[in-house]
Amino acid sequence: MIEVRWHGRGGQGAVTSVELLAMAAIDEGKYAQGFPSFGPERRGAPVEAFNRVDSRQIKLRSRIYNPDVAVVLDESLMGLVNVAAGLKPDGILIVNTVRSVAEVRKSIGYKGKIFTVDATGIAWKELGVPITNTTMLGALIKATKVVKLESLKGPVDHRFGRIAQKNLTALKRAYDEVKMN
Amino acid sequence: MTKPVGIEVAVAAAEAVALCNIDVAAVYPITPNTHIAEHLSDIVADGRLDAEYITVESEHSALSAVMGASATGARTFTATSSQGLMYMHEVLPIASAMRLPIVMGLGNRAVSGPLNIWNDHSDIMLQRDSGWISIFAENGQEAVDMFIQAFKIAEHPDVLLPINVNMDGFQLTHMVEPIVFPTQTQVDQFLPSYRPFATIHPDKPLSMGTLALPEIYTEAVKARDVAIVNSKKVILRVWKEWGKQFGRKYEPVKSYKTAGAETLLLTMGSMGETAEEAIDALRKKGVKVGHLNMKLWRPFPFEELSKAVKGCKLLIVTDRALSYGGPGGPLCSEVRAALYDDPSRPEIVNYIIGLGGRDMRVEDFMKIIETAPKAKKSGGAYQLYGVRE
Amino acid sequence: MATLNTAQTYTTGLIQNFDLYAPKLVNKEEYFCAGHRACQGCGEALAIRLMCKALGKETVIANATGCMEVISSLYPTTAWKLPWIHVAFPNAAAVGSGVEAGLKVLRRKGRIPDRYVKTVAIGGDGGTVDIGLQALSGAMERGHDLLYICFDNEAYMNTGIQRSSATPFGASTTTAPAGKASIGNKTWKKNVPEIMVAHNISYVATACHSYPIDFMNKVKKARAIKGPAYIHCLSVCPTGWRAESKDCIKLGRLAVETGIFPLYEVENGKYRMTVELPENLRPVKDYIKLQGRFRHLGQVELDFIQKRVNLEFAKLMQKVECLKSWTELAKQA
Amino acid sequence: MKKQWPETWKEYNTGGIVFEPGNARSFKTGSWRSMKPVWDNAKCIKCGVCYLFCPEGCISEDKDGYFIADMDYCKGCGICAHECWPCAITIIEEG
Repeated sequence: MIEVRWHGRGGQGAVTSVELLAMAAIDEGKYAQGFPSFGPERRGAPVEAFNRVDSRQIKLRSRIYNPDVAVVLDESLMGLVNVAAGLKPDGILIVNTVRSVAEVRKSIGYKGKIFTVDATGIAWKELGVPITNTTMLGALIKATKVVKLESLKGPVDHRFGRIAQKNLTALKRAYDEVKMN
Repeated sequence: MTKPVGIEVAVAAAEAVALCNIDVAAVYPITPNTHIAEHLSDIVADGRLDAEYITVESEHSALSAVMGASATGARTFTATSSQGLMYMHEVLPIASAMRLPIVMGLGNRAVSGPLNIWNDHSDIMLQRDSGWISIFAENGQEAVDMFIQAFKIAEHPDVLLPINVNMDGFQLTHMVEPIVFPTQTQVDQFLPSYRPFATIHPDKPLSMGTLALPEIYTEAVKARDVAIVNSKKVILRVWKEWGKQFGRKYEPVKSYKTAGAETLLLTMGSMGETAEEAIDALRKKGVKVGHLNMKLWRPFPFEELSKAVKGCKLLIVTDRALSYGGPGGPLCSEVRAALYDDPSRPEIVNYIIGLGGRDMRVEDFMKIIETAPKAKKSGGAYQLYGVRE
Repeated sequence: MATLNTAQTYTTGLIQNFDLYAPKLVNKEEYFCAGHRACQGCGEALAIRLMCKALGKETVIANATGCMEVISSLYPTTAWKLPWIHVAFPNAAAVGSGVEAGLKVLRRKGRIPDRYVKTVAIGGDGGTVDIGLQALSGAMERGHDLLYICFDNEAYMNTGIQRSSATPFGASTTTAPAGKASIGNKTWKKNVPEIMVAHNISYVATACHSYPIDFMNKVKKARAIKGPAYIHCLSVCPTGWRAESKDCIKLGRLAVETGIFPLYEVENGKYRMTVELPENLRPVKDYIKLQGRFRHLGQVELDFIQKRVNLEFAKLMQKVECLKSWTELAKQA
Repeated sequence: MKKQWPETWKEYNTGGIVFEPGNARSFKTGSWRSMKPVWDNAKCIKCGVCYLFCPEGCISEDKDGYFIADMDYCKGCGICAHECWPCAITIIEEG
């Protein structure tokens, strides 16, 4: 089972990310959960959202304390919350940033794998807005192989309708451009 | 059978209600049931369901409006949580007294104060004695199935009672998970169209909601009690039929790894599956422990519970609500009362868990099972698990 | 032995509005039957009876808890010949909303006969202007095809004459009693018809059973509106007002003639007096002296009431004279 | 004599519904009366004001157009007598 924790700010669409990932995994015949942090956070506030993906039925309904993967939609959160808290030592941290992996590692001190991608840049270019939730899904898929890239097409179409293609383009670019160390 | 789709449970619940082709819905927004209200209104707005959706100004009016609609012979639905259910309270027992087969979705949530929007069962427990049939979903699939079953149960001529389908707020309502939807044809086959026994219409004028003097009130109470007690037969029949048609089994008390179990853990609602992970872990260690999950709360499944606990020595009852100054959690109180006359009854301990969204991990259930034998067993003892002293 | 031979010495020219032989023309069918257990001389029961005649057979009634519900529906009997539903005290308007929605959708889906049935919600003053105000506001705002009629007897009579927000200034009630330190109820009656006008509904009227033809005409007019409508019917309660049963009709008439409860209707924002009153209103004293609930009032309070009644009446007349109907306004705008 | 109450809970109608509209007529409120109205048809102008104002709805027109009260229900409130223009109705003590 893979457990993912998403870090974003209220309004950045972290909840949409977990929905899309869960839907894609379920479409592949896997078992998955996607859920928000059940809080009263409003636009701008740091929020979390979660995924569990497994090949067998998931019976856990408790929170996720030790994720395998942490995804940071908004780099400015890194000074505010410990995005690596509880992250498994051999886990994966994926950050939306223009900084290099080495710089990120230095600032956060996390020993596991770190991936970086300029998701904001991609989102500005492809979507015209700095909303990085779908873009970061591309980076996550590349980093984890939790679902196939093409499995996102159905959920993204369903969710975004006429702007689905733009989102898929951004997602694919992040998939291609994500850097690892 | 269609393949599972990833969908938020509250949204799936609204889809299930729409599959039942309801005529009138009245829902007032409240966290965490709001997504049912939103999605149902979407379905009506998109023209996928021909229904009147009344955007009422309060939960009191929500239930009142569906009662009025139900009296005309319409198939009706409402949904709420916590304070909303409390606000409806006045009307709840009237709906059952008037024998209106309304289906209500409950996204269970703690009750103020202090204000808390997260999950426990305080809201429904405070409405326990309203004369409604009450069933609890353990996961999203059960929630979807139960909504469809609910209409069939409530509208059965031998029942004619309102019913609430309980699903844990957030833990279920806000969870995207795999759900298998029956097709419209399957639902239409399973659920006959509603044939009301009496309707409010000038063609046959009648008076509904009459006053009962002391000379008749007791008889009115008895009639309703008999109706809800007898509803169990219909519930069991409907569940059996569901199992046959859809392959998913429903029982008033679900047993998990109970064979040879000396200790049983009883839960209600969505924590059951997490608890089962604890059971699996302990069974691997050789601990003789099993799990029971109550799906039918009203009418209380006396026989099924009695049968399910047969042979066990220790019964750990977990409650998601507390009766202040009383004998503990309402579930445990009733379990104790139900088993009191059974000479071979197990020892019973009561843990109040998961209040107001307090998380319960597999380790927590393991800890409860491991420490329960040392816990005080008699005299209405209970403890609030995890409380900081 | 003869008592109480009562010529109509108190009426003025106003009574000419009452068509002498009109009673002969009203619907003879009784939909609210004898055998109900209202007090002797109950104005509210009379008003209900008249309402039913005006509404006719194709009607469903949703009734709030209160005197009329209690006296009419003791199981296993009912005084109602119209289909009738009672649920609780604060929610007649909400129940009515649901009945209306149910009838509408079932007719659309062909599950009930394809003809129009009117939904009418009724309640007393407590069930309307106090505990039921929220449900009423919601139902009117949502635009249901619902007629709401408030039968206002100016206190919680069912529970024993407690003060409501419809209780008039100076009335002694069991929760706002007159005493050495109190003149009784200290607030002016809440103007709920005006609150209903503010909901932008196309028909609002005040009425009183003492003007039965006027009342029934208003009910018929409101019934014909395919949308929300509101009628506020002053209903004399001889028991609660500490008056004689026989004076029931007379008291209603005096409430109107003194300007305390003027009869008017508001159609699409246009105010119209349906019972014209002379410029010099009858002194309020004529009305007040007949009722035990005002017995304790002195000249100071009477003067205060007279002044306030004059003011309220002037406010109303200003609306009658100045306000144009919305249709007219729309043409100008 | 018709039973006033159902004997057992089984006879209590589902939901407490009363299926016979207007069956409150079985309850005779005439016993509440201590005074009763008497019509003097010589004075009656057949206007029907008494009929219209009766809270019980127990006054009806006879075949000659005069009005009579059904004494099974008349509670003796006196409204009819008080409102009768030509003073054709008198209220007298019962008995």
